[in-house]
Amino acid sequence: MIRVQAVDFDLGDELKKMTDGNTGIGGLCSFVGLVRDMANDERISAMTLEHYPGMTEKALAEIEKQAHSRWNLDETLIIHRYGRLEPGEQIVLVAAASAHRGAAFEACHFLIDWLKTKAPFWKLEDTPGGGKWVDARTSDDEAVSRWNKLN
Amino acid sequence: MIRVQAVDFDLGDELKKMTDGNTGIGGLCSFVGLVRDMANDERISAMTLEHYPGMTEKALAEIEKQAHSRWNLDETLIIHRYGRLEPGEQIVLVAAASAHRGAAFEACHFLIDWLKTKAPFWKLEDTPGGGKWVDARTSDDEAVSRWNKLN
Amino acid sequence: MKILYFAWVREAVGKPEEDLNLPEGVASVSDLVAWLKQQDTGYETAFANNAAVRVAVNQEYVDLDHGISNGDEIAFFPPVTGG
Amino acid sequence: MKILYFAWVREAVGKPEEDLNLPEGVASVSDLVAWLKQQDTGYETAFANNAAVRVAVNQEYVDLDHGISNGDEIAFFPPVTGG
Repeated sequence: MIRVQAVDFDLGDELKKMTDGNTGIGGLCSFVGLVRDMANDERISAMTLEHYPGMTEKALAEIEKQAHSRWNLDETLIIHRYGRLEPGEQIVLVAAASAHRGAAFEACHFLIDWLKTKAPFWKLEDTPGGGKWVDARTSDDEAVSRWNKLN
Repeated sequence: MIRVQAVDFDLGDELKKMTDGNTGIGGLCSFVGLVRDMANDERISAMTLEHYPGMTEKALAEIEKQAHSRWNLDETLIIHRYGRLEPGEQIVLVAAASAHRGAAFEACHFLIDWLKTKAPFWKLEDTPGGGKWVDARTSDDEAVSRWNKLN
Repeated sequence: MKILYFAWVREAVGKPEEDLNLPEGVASVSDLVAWLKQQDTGYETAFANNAAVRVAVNQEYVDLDHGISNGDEIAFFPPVTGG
Repeated sequence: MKILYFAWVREAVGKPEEDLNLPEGVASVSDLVAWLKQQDTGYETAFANNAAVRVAVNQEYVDLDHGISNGDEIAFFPPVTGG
């Protein structure tokens, strides 16, 4: 399941819903991304996430589909927020449930790595020097490239 | 933090406590292990987890310490239950919070891989053919060996 | 066709979107970029370095040599930074 | 010294723990295993294959040649299967 929303989500509720009633699931791996108060040695007072409505949902659905084609998964979940977020707030949740822990871990890691390089979101950080668009990181490209090798 | 307990835990509450008030955390990775209703093509009606009180706590504390020595982590958590558990019930929770997602993912994966081969727990499965002690799996030894190479 | 701009590309261009009839002689994304740069300095700033801009046509990533036609939705934006 | 047994090792031995004075000539874990196997068939079953049994002395994993003394807590159990 994918969701793109401005409002916060309840981490416990979301994870619980993924496994409830499915006793074939042996492992649930999840990752939550949070707004940090610092970036590149500058204090961040808030962050605004812009996205491309329509394409965002298509990109996330494609990422989820890719995960299911690569691993044997019972459930996957991607929730990504947009709008203004303050330090400590949840930005994104990705999770994968499977009979086996290896698949759950790898799929979850894959979901966030792909999301970071494919899903059309952009972060604008409020710093003491004004608003700054976050630069894409080479390390994110490297992180996703290791999944391409597995194709 | 480590906890060994018979009672269930609230996944959402436990994860929330790890990040609350620490706005330096950028990522929280968690893994929950659940009782499956099947193993080796046999139906499992329940599972009983035996452990070695005293050594269990020492082993988990050592695993947590190892994780902190290998990655830059803000928080780690290991909760492992013992006693009788039914399909769908939570067995174990491991989680790692860090400024960066790579460290959170790797540390979380490390925690569960090490726990599976080092923490003194044993599973007895109730099957139609009676109680069966679960055999240690070669794949678990292989999973932990990749972390040894990183030493 | 509809053109969308996001993040600092949007700020440079000065608007989030615009409707346009396919200009004479424009057959690909790179043709469109070249044409836009002749219209206003905002586009010149936005497309000063093509390597810094990503393109989607009808919500799919494409290369600069991708062909375009009048009904298309074309989006320009920086490399993504969500997650 | 205190000896603990877990999981199927416990079931084979028939008790979860016992107190013992270090027997004459027993200096290592493997000495102790050999001595136990002479006492009762339950121990013979439990220790039929040493490779299938793990040992901890004072709650730390050790090898079979590890030395033991009277104050030690010694535990025998199968490879662990938690998580």
